[in-house]
Amino acid sequence: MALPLLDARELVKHYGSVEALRGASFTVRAGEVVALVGDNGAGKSTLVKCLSGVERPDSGTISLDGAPVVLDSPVAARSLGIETVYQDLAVAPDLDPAANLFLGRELRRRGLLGRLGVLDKREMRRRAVASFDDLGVSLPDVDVPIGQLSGGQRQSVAVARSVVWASRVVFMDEPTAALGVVQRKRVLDVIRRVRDQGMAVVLISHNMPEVLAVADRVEVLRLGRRVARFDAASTTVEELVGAMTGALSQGDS
Amino acid sequence: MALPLLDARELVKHYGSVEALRGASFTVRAGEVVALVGDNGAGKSTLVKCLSGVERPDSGTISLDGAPVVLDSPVAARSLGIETVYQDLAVAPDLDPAANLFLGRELRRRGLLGRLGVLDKREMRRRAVASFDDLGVSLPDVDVPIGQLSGGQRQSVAVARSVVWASRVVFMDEPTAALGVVQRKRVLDVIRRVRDQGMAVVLISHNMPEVLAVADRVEVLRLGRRVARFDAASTTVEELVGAMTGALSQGDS
Amino acid sequence: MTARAGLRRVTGANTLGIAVVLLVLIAVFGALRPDAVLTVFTLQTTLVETSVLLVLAVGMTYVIVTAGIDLSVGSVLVFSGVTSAMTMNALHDGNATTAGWGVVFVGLLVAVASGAAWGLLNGLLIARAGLPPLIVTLGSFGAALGAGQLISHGSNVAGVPDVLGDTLGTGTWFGVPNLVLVAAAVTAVGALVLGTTAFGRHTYAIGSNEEAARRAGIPVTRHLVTVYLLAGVLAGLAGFMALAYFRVASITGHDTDNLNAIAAVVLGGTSLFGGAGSVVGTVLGVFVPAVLRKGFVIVGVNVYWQPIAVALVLVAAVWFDQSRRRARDKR
Amino acid sequence: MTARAGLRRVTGANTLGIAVVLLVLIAVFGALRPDAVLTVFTLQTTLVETSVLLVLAVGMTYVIVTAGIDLSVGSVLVFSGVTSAMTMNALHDGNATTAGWGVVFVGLLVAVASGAAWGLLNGLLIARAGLPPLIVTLGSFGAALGAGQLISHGSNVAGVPDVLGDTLGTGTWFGVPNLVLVAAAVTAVGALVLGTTAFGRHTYAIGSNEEAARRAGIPVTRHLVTVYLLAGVLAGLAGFMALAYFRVASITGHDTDNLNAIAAVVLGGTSLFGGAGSVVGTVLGVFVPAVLRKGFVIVGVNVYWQPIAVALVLVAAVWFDQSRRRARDKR
Amino acid sequence: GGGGQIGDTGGTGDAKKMVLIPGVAAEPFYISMECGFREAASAAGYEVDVQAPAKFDATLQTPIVTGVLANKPGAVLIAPTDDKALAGPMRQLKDAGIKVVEVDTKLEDTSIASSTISSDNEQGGRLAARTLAGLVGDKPGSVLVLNTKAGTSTTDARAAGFEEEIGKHPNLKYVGQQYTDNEPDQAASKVTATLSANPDLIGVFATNLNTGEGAATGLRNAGKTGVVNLVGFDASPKQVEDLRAGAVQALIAQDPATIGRTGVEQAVAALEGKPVERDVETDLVALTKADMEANSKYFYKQSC
Ligand SMILES: Nc1ncnc2c1ncn2[C@@H]1O[C@H](COP(=O)(O)OP(=O)(O)OP(=O)(O)O)[C@@H](O)[C@H]1O
Ligand SMILES: Nc1ncnc2c1ncn2[C@@H]1O[C@H](COP(=O)(O)OP(=O)(O)OP(=O)(O)O)[C@@H](O)[C@H]1O
Ligand SMILES: [Mg+2]
Ligand SMILES: [Mg+2]
Repeated sequence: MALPLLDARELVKHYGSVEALRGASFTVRAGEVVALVGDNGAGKSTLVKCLSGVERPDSGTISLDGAPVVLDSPVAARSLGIETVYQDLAVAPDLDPAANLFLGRELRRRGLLGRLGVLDKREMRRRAVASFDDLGVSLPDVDVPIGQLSGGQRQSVAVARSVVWASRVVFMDEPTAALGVVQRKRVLDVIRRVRDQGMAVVLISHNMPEVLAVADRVEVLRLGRRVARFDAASTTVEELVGAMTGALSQGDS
Repeated sequence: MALPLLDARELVKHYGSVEALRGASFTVRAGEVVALVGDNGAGKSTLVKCLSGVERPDSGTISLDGAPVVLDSPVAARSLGIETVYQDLAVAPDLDPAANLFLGRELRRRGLLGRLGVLDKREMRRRAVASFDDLGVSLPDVDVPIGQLSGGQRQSVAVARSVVWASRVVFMDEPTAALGVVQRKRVLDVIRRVRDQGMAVVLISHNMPEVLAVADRVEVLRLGRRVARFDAASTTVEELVGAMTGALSQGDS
Repeated sequence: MTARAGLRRVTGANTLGIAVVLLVLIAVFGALRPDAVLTVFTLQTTLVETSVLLVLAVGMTYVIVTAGIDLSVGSVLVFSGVTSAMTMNALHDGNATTAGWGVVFVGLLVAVASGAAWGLLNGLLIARAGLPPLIVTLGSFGAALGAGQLISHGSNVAGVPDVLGDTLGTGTWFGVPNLVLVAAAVTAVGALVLGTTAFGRHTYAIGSNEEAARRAGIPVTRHLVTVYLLAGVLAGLAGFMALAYFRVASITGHDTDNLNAIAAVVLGGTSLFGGAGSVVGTVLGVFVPAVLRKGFVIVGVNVYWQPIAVALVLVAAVWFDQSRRRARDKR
Repeated sequence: MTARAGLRRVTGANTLGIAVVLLVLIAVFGALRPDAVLTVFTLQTTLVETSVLLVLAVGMTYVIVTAGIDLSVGSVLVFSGVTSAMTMNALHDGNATTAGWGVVFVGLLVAVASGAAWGLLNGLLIARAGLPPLIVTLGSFGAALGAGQLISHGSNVAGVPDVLGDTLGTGTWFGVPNLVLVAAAVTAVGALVLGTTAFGRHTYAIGSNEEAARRAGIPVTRHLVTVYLLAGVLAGLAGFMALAYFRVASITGHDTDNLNAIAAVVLGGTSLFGGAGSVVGTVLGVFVPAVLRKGFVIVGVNVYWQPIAVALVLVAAVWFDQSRRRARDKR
Repeated sequence: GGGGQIGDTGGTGDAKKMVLIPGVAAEPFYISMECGFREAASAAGYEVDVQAPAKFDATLQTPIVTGVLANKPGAVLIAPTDDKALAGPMRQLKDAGIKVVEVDTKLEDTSIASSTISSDNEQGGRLAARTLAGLVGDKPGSVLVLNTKAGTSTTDARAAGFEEEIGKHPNLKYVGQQYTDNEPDQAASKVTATLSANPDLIGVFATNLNTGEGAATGLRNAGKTGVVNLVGFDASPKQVEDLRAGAVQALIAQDPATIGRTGVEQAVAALEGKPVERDVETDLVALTKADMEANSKYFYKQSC
């Protein structure tokens, strides 16, 4: 089996008196899709935030390619090739889809103007439209602020952003929750494609059939701790639900 | 067949130059669950907003019990017994779950204090905890602002609110999108229970198996227009997807 | 509900940090000049001199909790004082100095009604017409002052009844100045209404998410009108209090009341983005700068250093408050 | 991208409504007193007299687009003017009236550096320490003014070089006052940077959703520091411009510059909640009140009516602008 | 009952201390007064302190008065910012046994202060009008007054005196006063606007320092320096320089240092139980370029 690409051990995270993570571990290898499942409030999103530099865990270690790393900001995580679709999307509602797609990585004009920081809006717009087509998203007007889009359209923009920029690991926190049937299928296709390019994909979803269809492995989080790991090919929805609800237990795995 | 409880005809709604609804019709009867399905951006949420008084359609008629009504504000819709779970949840992030559950319908103390508007926080809190238990939601701390809850926890609060107060029609715009397996099942149970009490339930969802499991009828919206109607018992996922994507057409139905 | 959570309900956001700052300030000044600082007289005058601002700031707290702002309070105060004083004079042959309680009562009504009128105007323009609160209240800031000058022909209005000045203005009750009693009553009612009633709950909800409040059936437009009306009424009352205290309706000198009130509210932990905050915090936010200014005068700090020192302490106080909160969240 | 959409990109929010208001105002005043209003002299003086405020308001636009606020600009202007004037005097034996370009250049550097220092301080306290912008800049509002008074011993500083006053202060270039040229250049650069560059894009993103911007890898802290620094630098430049214009560094008389600048920005369609707005809008927002005040004096409106009339027109202008937008959205 | 009045409590203080409370911080007029005060009070063996409000404003000055009272100095010299609003706090000073001397401005209630040293602002306005008329000669033209904020007692008195006197000169058309919020840029703008509307403008009376600076700027900008006669009030160093340079044609100067010194003399007399002069009027002079050097003792000081 390949070495872990990203390996988190015993992460603990408190919010005031709430313990969101109580020693959670998590592993993902290059070229695999790992599903992270768990009940509402199990700590999945918190774990993702810790692994993408948004939150700093109170204790625990994170290593990338076997070497410990400190992910103290989203920039740090991004520079290590980690991209994330956040559950709350984290988009700028007043900006249009193309601006959101290129947020923080804007394309600049060539030559002097570019060096002065002038944006190449036309090119960004062109590429954005291509990305959206790829995901089967049809936008009524690409110049509209993203806050005025439908829930699914907005989610598509966030998904498009992560896959455009990913280079090693992509975290997707419920990326398909608001998507239509067609768009959902496209996103799953994209996930497979990204995996086949050798990247690691971490998928969070409450849709168990979807999880089993696309994931290679499944890790289960319960009350802030990893309680089970499964091979997707040899497990069932019942087993997963059992692990999530605590009916079935592998101990602290 | 029973008379329509709520009947919308030929609703048109523009947002600037975007035509979200282009003559959409929609019907629901008392004691039935109608699923409203459609692609992302089909206009489902816009239709719900028009039927719950949040947006005013540019043209078209809405009738309740056969008599035309004007739903010019959420208050008007609520006073007619219409409750809604909005896709964007519409909660006050700085208030705690109990406060959100009772928002706009706060319980007051008895006697003089109550007449002075003093809230009965203890009682609201007690009842809120009971509602959440009912939906299988476990909150780490019920005094925390709702903005700090996990996505699924927050959605549960919004769902709880609608079913507590509904008296005639409940609109649920993707109420299960962020819910865990268990909570999702509970919500579907609640939907059936509400239906059995004689209320009409309108469910929006992109999860076709779920739709077929709980709905009595399905209406399909495409590009702002109703394009098909199905009996849930005698239709398949393929038919629904066909209607949503335009592959299969019943004309303007 | 633990006792601590219950306390937090009334005080709203945690305001302990600023309370600590206030106590430290009093301790420091007290240590430097115990003879002059820790006296009944200094306590009395400090309280009296903050009474008017406190009443304004209570109204401002409501406005800011709804994510609004009211720049007009100082001018409305001036306008109300002028109309009130002129009415009292008119009722008593042009000079009300020797007038009785009946005239004073009419004066109070006129002051409050004047404040209410401006508040209502602000509220309607903001809530009904949907105009930005900053522009609307900046407009009434200018207009109310202009109107006050217009009717007073640009000069201060004297002739305040002695019975008013001697009782409300400088009178005490068991050693507590009457003005302070009025301000304390307003504050207590303001704190209770915001913290324990449906009205207060709706105020927070509107500031937290106006659209959600509207969809929840809260009459947002009416509520906002009421909140600005309240701010106006309190500004009118403050105008009357200032009248009693100074025994003259000044038309100058209230152009920074708005900023002072806003600063007190924000210093007290209320966010300008609405949805959170408390009247108790505002009280502390009023007293910190007042104690500072007073203390510096008593201790004899150079006048040019005073604004610098006030600024330093204000920023340090907020800093301390914030890091205390962060530390608590980490726990 | 249609031409109209392209135009909208640069002008940001739609500002046509306020532009119409401005034209109507000019037309009305022009019709009432064509001989006095529609003259080169009136145009020139109006432009000159708004130059300083315009420079402040350009910086304020950036700050408000990030959902911040800067109350300190007027005091920073004073402080920069004082340090600049005192430095120039010191370099030229205590009175720089006859000093040359070298001294003037040093004065410019000192003014800009002084503004930058306050801006940097604001930025660090707001972005790094995470304190509320209102409190921080209210603090520097007091502190900068106090510091200015401290180093000037509380009086205005004279001795401004004649070469500065005669060129930048009152000189013209093909009939266009030099001060106006400077303000126009600042405005043009400000509008282009905000509308077309990555820096501008990041400014909008931070105001729209600061957390999203942070997660997108935008260096939010550094960017905010830069924005407040920019506002400070422009306030410093404005202080130098005021020095050239008035030929004295005034201590008093700038306490409402902050509100004037904020009002211009909001009047120009920028939301106090950030994420949207434009420099072009701000320009219109600066001119509407300026034209009003000027026009009322020329037309001879009663002095007490002037503030009332200004307030009325401002509110009406925003009302008109809003209803136009709503009508467009309905279409 | 529990009724009473604020300050019904006693305490001890420091009789060898004297405090000056000017109307506003950072104005050469009051700074010059402060210089006279410090010099005279120190010479008389008193400890001195100066506490000024940030603005000419009763609500800001009142806490200072009560704060000073907490220290119980022997005497307080004060320029009350309102002739009624300060009566209460100043009465408390008196009731606490502190000798109160009014400088520059005074209360309506004459029973509180031991002595009042001032120059008559209305007289200053009349002097400004006469000076302006003298500068203009018999040329016809319009005349403007730039005032600060409505309700500011000192500048309102100057404007009133000016208006009364200027009516006696039929060749001069008084076009009224404009308020400037005490901001130089508004003063400049109002002058140029008035020039647009009244091209025959021939004289401007600026009632204080800021309006004068703004007016000079506006006139310079319009190229009308010296064509329009500008009469300012007060003689701060910058104003004197402007007079010398021709940006201003005349200044009405008070004598703040003498006010400060005389205030100390009267306070000392009151403290020592010697006879006190109840009202002392100090000089007002009109300075023009021609006679300014002869009157240089009236120039205000920037710092002591
Ligand atoms: N900012 C915060 N402040 C306080 N508590 C928080 C915060 N964020 C999360 N929590 C708490 O931490 C716990 C874990 O939350 P998290 O969002 O990680 O759950 P999740 O597994 O993603 O759930 P879901 O499936 O509903 O998205 C929850 O109980 C939540 O209330
Ligand atoms: N406030 C708004 N301003 C402008 N356009 C809007 C607004 N709300 C919705 N739209 C547009 O109207 C169309 C329909 O949106 P709606 O939210 O009704 O879709 P939906 O069917 O609910 O989609 P989803 O399944 O993604 O939630 C979309 O193209 C959307 O961009
Ligand atoms: Mg989650
Ligand atoms: Mg939707």
